[in-house]
Amino acid sequence: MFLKDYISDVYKGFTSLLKGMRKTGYYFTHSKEIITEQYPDNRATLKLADRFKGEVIMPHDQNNEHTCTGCTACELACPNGTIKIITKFDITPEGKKKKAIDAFIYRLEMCTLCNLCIAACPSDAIKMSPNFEHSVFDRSKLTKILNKPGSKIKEGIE
Amino acid sequence: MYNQTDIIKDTTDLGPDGELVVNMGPQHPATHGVLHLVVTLNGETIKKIEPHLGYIHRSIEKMCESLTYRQFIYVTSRMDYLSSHINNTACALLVEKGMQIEVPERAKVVRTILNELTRIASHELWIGAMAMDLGAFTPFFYAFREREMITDIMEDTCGARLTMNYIVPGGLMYDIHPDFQTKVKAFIKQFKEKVTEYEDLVTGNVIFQSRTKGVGVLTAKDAISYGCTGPVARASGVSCDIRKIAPYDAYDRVQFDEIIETAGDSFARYIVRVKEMNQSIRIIEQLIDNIPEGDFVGKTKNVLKLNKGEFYQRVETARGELGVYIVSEGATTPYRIKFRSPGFSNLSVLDHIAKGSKIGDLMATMGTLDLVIPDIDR
Amino acid sequence: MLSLENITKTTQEWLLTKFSPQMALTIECVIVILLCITLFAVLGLVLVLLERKVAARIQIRLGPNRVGPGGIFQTAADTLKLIMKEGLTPDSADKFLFNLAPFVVMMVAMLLLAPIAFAKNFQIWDINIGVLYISSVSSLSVIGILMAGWASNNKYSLLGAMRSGAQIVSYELSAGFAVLTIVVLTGSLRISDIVASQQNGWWLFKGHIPVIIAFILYIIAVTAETNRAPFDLAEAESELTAGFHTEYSGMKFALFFLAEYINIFIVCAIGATLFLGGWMPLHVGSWVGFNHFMDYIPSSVWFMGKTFFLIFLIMWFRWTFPRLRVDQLLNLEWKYLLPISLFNLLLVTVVAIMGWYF
Amino acid sequence: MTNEAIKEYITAHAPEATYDETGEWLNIVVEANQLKPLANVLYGQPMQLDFLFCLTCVDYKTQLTMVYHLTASTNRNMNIVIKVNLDRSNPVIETVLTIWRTAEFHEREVFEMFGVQFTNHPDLRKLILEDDFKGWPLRKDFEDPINMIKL
Repeated sequence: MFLKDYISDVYKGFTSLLKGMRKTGYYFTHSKEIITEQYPDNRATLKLADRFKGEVIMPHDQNNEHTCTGCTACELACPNGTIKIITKFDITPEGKKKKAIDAFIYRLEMCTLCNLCIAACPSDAIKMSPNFEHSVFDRSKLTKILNKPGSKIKEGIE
Repeated sequence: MYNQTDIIKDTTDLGPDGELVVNMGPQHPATHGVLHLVVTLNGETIKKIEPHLGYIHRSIEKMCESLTYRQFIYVTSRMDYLSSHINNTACALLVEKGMQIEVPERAKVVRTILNELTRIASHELWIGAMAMDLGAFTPFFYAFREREMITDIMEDTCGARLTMNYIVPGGLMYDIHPDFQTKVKAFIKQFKEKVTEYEDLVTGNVIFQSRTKGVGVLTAKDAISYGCTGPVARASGVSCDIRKIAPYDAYDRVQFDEIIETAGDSFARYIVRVKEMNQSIRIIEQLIDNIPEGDFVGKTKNVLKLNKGEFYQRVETARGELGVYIVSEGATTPYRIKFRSPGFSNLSVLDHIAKGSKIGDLMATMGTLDLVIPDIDR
Repeated sequence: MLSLENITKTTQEWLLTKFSPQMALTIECVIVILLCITLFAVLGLVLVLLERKVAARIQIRLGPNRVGPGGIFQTAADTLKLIMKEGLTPDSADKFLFNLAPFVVMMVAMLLLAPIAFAKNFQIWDINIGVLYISSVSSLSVIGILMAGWASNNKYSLLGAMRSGAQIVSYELSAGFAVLTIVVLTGSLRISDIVASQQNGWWLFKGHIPVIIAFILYIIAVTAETNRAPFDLAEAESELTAGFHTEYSGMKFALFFLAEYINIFIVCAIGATLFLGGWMPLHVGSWVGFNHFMDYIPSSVWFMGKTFFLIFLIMWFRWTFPRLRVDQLLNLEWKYLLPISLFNLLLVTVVAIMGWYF
Repeated sequence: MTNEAIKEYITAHAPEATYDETGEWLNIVVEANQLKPLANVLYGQPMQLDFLFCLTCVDYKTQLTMVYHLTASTNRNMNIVIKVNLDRSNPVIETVLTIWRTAEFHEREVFEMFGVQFTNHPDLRKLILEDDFKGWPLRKDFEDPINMIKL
C-alpha cells in the first residue's frame, strides 16, 4: 500500500510538472503570442485612449482665443495647488474694465491628474491631453503657462 | 481570549543564542515595496518577525483633514493602489451617506462592474507576484497579459490605468466609453480561456502545492482575533464578505457566492483568490448587458458639506474590508478621518503564523497575505 | 576532409618536427589553455544570451534586441559593463577568501573540461577514469561557494552558501548513481570508450528502462548540482536576495555568473556523452542512406547540438517551475531520488549480469 | 439583539455607561477604567463581540476620544461603538490587546499618532514614525514647520 502511494505520488508530481512544461513549451514555439510593445519604435502607430489623462492643456482656436474667464474655479478645486491663475483687467472697446487671465500657471510636477479642475471648469476652457512623454532635464520646464502669448478670451464668454 | 503573560512572552522571548537577525527589506525582492521585516532566525527556522512600517507613510489621514469632500477621494487611490476604484467607491459612498445623495442606477451598476474588474486585476497581479515569490517567473507575464486588458478598459473609460479617480460623490465623473461593453465582453472571453493556464502552471504544480499546503496556517479564531478580513479570513473559514453583509451599489441584485475555504493555509488563500476571480466574472456577466440608461451622476451641490456626526462605510476591497470612518463637524472638510485598511490587520498576523517555519515559507505566507505597503502605511 | 581530428594531428606533427617532444608538449598545453579560456568566454556570452532569449520567448516577450541584430551583442555589452564596474569588497569581509572564491569556482569549472570529448578524437585528456574524475572534481565547486558565502560576512550569503553545501553534497549521490548506470553497461570509465559503445545506437534510444530512469535522474540531479531553478536555493532571489554572491560586484560577480553557465554546459556535455552518444551521429538501424547522410554532419556539430538540447531542457525547467523549499529539496533527494537510484542501479546490474542488453 | 436589549444588558454590567443612538450604530460612552471590564463582558456570552474591526482616536481639542468599533463574527450586522473620553494632557487607558489581538498594532498606531498611553501593552513603541520623532501628529495642535500639511 505504501509503495503504491509512493509510486502514484511520483507519477502525479511528474505529470503535473510535464503539464506546466507543455504550456511554457507552447508559448516558446508560438511567436505570434508575443505581446511586447516596442515603445519608442512604435510611436508613430501608438494608439492612446482619447480620455487618457496625461496633462492639462488649454485649447486655443485659430484666432488664438481661449475660453478661460479666470474664475479660479479650477484653482479652488485642485487638491494640491497645481494651478495658479494670475488675472488682469482688460479695457474693452466700450471703455469697460473686464477681468481676464494674465497667466494660467500649471505645475505638471505637482499634478496628480485627478481631473477635478476640468470637472470644475464652467466654460470648458481646459481639458486633459493624452500626451504622456513629459520627461525633461530641468524640473522648472514642467511649470507651464497654459495660455499662449497674446491670446485673448473668446467673444461672448462670461 | 489570550493570556497576558503569553503575549508578553510572545513578543519578547528571543530564546537561547545562535540566532541570526536578518533585515528583510525595505529593499528586498519579496517584500513588494518597502516593507521592512526584522526576522530572527535560528538557522533556517524563523523565530520572530517584527515588521517595521512607515517607509511610505504619507499621513493620508492628516492630509484629508485639509481637503474637501471632492478632493480627498483622489488621495485614497494612492492607498491601496491595486484597488483604487474600490477605495474611491468607499469614500464616495460615505459622502453620499452623509449627505443623502441619490445615486443613479447607471452609476451604481457601472461602479459595481468597475469594482469587480479592479478586483480581478488586483488578483491577477497578486498571482503573478506570488508565483514570482516562489521562484516561478513565467506566470507573472501571463497574469499581466490579462491584467493589461483590464487596464486598457480602465484607460478607455477612466483615462488612467492605476489611480483612476473616476468615482465622485453622486456617481461617476463622466459617462462610460462607448466601447466599454464590447471590451469587457472580450476580456471575459479571453479570461475564461486563459485562466486554465494558471491551473497548469501554478495550481496543479506539485512544487507549488508542496510549497503552500500546510504553510502559514491561520485558524478561524486567530483570524477573527487579529482582525483579518478578505481572502485571508475567508480561507480560514470566516465569513466576512462585506458585499454580502452590507451590500452597497448593485451588489444586492447580483448572484454570487462567497468563497470560503477551511484549511487556512497558504494554498487555501490562493484558491480563494482564484475562485473569487471567477465569481467576479460572474457578477460582471450579470450586469454588463443590463447597464440602465440614464444619468451617470446624481444632483449634487457645488460645495459638499457633510451633516454633523459620525459616519462609517465598509467596502470589500481585493484585500479585505476597508473601513472609512469620518467625524464631521458640518464643515467642507472632514474633522477626522480614519482608514481602517485591510492590509494593516492582515500584516499583524504575519508574526503569529510564520513563526517556526522556514524562510521559504515566509515568502509563501507573506505572498498569500497579499500585502500592499502603501495600504498598510497610509 | 577538414575536421578537428586532422587539425590536431597535423599541428602535433608539425610541432614535433620543429621542437623537442617536451617543448612540443608545453606549446600544446599553452594552446589548450588559450583555447579553453576562449571557449569559456564564448560559451559564457552565448549561453547567457540563449538563456535570456529562451526566457523571453517562454514569457511572451522579445528579449534583448537592441545591441546588434537581434540583440546578439547584448551579453558582450553586459560584460563590458561588468569589467568597467568597480569591484567592491565589503569592509568586514575576509578579503583573501572573498577574492579567491570566484577563482576557485572558475578553476573547478575549467578542470572539468579536460575529459570531455568535443568531437571525434578531439579531447584534451582521455584519462582512463574520466567519469570518476568528473564526478569527483565537480563536487569541489561547493568549496568556492561556501568560501564566498562565509567570506562575505553577510547573513544572506551565509545562508545561501549553507543551503548550497547541503544541496550539492546530497545531489552528488544521485548524479553519481545515474552515471554509474552507464558505466555498468559499458564496463569502462573512459569517456572515449563510453562514446564508442554507442556506435550502433545511443544509450537513451536503445530502449533500456534503467537507462531512461537514469537519464531523468541525471537531469534532475545536475539541475540541482548547478544551482539552477527549481533548485536555485543558494541564490533564491526572492528569499535571500542573491544568496552567496550578494556582496559580489563587477568582474568577480561576472566570474560567478560565468561559472554557473559553464557548469551547466559541462554537465550537459557529460549528459550528452553518456546518454546521447557524445559526438556519435544518429544512426537508425538499417537505413543506410540516412545513416550515411548523418555521417556527413561533423561530429563536433553533433556534440554541440546534443549538449545545447540538454541546456535548453534545463533552461525550460527554470522558466516553468517554482522553487522548492530547502527541506523539500533534501526530502526529494533522500526520499525519492536516492531510493529510485539505488533500485535502478540494482536493476541495471541484474541486466548487465544476465547480459540482457545490446 | 435590539439596541434596547443591548443597552439593558450593558447597564447591568456598567451602570455609568451613557448611550448615543443618533448615528448609524449604537454608541456607548464609558469611563477609561471601565473599558476593560466592559470589553470582557462584550466579548463573552451572549454578545460575543469578537471582532474589533476599527480602533482609533479622535482629538476633540478638549479631550481625546478612543473609538472602538466592535462586531460579532457570527452576526456582522450587530455593530457597537464604544467611546472613551480621555484627558488630553495625560491620556492613559488599559490595552484591550488580550481580548482582541488586532489591537496590538492599532494601539501602537494610536500611541504614536495621539500619544495615548496603553497600560499593560507589551510592546508599546512607535510603529510607523521614526523613533526620535517628536510630537503627536494627528492631534489638532500639531505643527510641522518643515513638511507642509495645509495648503
